[in-house]
Amino acid sequence: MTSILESGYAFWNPIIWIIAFVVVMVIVYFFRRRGQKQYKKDTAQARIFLCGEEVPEAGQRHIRVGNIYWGFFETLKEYYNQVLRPHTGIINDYILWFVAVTAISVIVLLIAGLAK
Amino acid sequence: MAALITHSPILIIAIPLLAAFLTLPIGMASKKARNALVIVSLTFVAFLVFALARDISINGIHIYTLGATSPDLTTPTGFMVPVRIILEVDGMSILMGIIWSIVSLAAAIYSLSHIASETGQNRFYTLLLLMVTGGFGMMFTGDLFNLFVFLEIASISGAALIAFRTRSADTQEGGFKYIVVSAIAGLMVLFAIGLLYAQYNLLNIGALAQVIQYTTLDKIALALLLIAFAMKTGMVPLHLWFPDAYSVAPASITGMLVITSHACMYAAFRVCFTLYGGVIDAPVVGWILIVFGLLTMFVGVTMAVYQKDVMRFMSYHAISQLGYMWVGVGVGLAVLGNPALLATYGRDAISGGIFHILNHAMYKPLLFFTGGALFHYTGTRDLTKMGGLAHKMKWTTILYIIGTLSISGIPPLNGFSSKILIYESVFRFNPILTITGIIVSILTLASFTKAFHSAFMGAELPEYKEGKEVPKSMIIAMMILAAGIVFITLFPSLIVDWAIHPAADALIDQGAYINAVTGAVP
Amino acid sequence: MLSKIVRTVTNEFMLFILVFGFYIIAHGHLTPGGGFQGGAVIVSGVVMLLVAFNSQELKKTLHERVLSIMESTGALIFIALAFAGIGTAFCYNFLVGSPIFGRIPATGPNPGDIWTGGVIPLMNFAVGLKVIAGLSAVVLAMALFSSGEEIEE
Amino acid sequence: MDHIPFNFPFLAAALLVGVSFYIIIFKKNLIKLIMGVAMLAAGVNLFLVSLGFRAGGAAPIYTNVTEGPMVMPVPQALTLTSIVINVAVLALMLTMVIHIYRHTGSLDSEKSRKMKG
Repeated sequence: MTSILESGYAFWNPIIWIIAFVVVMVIVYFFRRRGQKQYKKDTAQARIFLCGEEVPEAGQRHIRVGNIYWGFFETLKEYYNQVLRPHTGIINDYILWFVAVTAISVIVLLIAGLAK
Repeated sequence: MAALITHSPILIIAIPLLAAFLTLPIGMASKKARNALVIVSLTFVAFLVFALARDISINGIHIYTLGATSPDLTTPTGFMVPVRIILEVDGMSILMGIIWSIVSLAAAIYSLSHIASETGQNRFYTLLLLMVTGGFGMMFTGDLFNLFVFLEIASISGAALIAFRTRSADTQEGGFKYIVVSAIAGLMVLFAIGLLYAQYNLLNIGALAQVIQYTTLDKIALALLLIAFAMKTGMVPLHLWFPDAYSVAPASITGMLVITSHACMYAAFRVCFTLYGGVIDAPVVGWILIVFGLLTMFVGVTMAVYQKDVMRFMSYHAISQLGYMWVGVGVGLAVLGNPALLATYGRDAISGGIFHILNHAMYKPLLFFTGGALFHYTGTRDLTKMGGLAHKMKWTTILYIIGTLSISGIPPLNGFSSKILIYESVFRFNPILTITGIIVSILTLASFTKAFHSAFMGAELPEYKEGKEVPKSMIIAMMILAAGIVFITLFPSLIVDWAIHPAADALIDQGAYINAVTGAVP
Repeated sequence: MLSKIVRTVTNEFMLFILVFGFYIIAHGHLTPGGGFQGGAVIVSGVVMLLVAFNSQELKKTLHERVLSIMESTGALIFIALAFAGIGTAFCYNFLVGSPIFGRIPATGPNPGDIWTGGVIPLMNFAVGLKVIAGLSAVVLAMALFSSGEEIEE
Repeated sequence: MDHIPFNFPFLAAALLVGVSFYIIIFKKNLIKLIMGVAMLAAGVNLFLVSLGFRAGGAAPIYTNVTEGPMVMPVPQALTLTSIVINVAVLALMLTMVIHIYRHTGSLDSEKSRKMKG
């Protein structure tokens, strides 16, 4: 078979996965068909319900990118303060990092050579 | 046909070069003829690359000597060592070549309409084809100095292309940062080459690998080469220029820049495995790669979640994905001196890393192209101004979903097959690496969901009511890459057996590379 | 535009710079030098013209379009010469032994024979053409740039 | 030439590289930064050219060879290639800096930047 990928522990076969996925989808569809049948199109049933309030315009309704994952950034505020610090956008700092990392690598390689 | 295959390594490099200088005179006469020339030459190059790949899978390493009386005469009569320019194409090089040929063709097709409204298009295609030349040269050369020359060709043309749209300040800033970083990295590579030449009087990689000693100067040269190439690749903490340059380039160029990044990564692997393979202090260098790889994965993805500019956000993801490759290949390098461990999981780890290069080269340009399509439609890269675009851009949405699922490693897409190879082999080396990898994968999915929601989902916004889906050539370019993703998804084992394992073996087997140059019987 | 003395001297010197530049290009295969060096010498003359006259004046004689075509031609000649040897190998020096630039040079101290080198002198000319056109375009574009004018496509 | 120590050019190259890295890292003016890159290139080129030096060697010109050793021609070819590449790099950098100055009205690497984070 050209689809089986051996990874040492187990194998991975996308064809089997897709077949399993299709089977699960068929079962899901089967359950879905057993649901309510009174739904009517183009009536109040299909409209957005927002606690009985007026639904805002399309421009206001969309959740913009700045508001997504607010809690995530709030929790990791400390981390982001630290990680944003080197991202200065100044070209001189970029080269400073290069010199520093090269120096560290040279020192590590030389010390590792001495230890032998 | 046989002659074509014999000469194909140099033809692959020279045909884009020839076409690059033909675009200007032809473009002055007719735009259509110029576009046809670009597409036809790149298609022909792609055909040659595949023919060469087939030849290499049958006959092994392909050697080409420039200017010799016979292309396989590496050491001229009367000389002890190879002195001519030698191209040496093995399993790893040709895999990179296949990637580069597909992506550059897709990028050229994408450019046809993406930059259709700009001035100076003749120059654009000249630079694009020069960049193709530089990339192929880096991948195919068997000579350290040529590596430097082709690296500079790719860098200079890349920087000019990043700054191609001169109307806004940020493109100039991105191009400037890119060229400064490339120039300094290139000069450090040259310095390291000088250090090696001073001791051995050789420039050929195979011949150097035979005599290299790992003295103190060699260690300094190794560190310089490794870190300079790593900076060009965008390894944290040397990644700072990466989003600045990648986010402002025309989207087609950003897709190609990702592959030049991989070419630099290939050069770093070539230096570690082939040039220093016999003498390297493998665990130390391997751990350096692993530590920086973990940092790259984690910092890249957390910075990506934070971004609000669509191209910048994808650039940070490119950085993060590069970390997987460093970790995979780094683990393989760390156990290089131990044949038992290498056979148990080292080879699988290297294969996983290389397979991830192939997969990343398919889905990341696709995602950049969709980002470019969003820019084409809305005229902005700012995600806060977007919304509800799925109503108008149906094809782009579907292609974006394919790319997203693939980059996040959702089964059954191709990102999953390479990530599982990395996870399961790396787990036996150190479980922390796998755990970090999975966390990074989850964060990747989370951030792409965020971008998907803010750009495509939601009701149709009033400012984007007008407008059509992006032009056909852009869709076709994205389709080519999506077709690649689907093919790798369905036949992962075929790809691994045919392309990835030969590439991994080419890296591990230093002797074959040396023998191909020095002419000893393998 | 500088004074009349400077302009006259520039005009006179331009001839010598051109001759010297072409000498370096033509003897690239015998003495130190070659296409890039000779081209750079000639472009130094262009820079001198640029200083003596101003960039607007020079733009009238040095057309961007012509420079572009010259540059592409130089590159194309170079690549064509490299391709011409592909019967044996790319970049093969197929002119050695032929009547054109084909003589084998003598070893030891000798005055030098210009009729040697095979394709190398031809490639030097191609590179020289490209460098003259390319560097002049760069210098001219920057001069126009700093005087606040864009170079047109 | 015998009275000059053999490694004198290497010290000069190291000095050039050190000074140019100082300029590139600490000078905020973009033109000065470009000068730093040019000096770095000069330092690396000096290093390469001095690699090929052999004490008492003649210039490697075919028609000019006397008896005795020649200096090595390969590093000179490498240096020449490197010089050509650096011409292109510097021209490109200067063009971009002109554009940056036009758009932002500043040559300071802190004030002229648009992108960060």
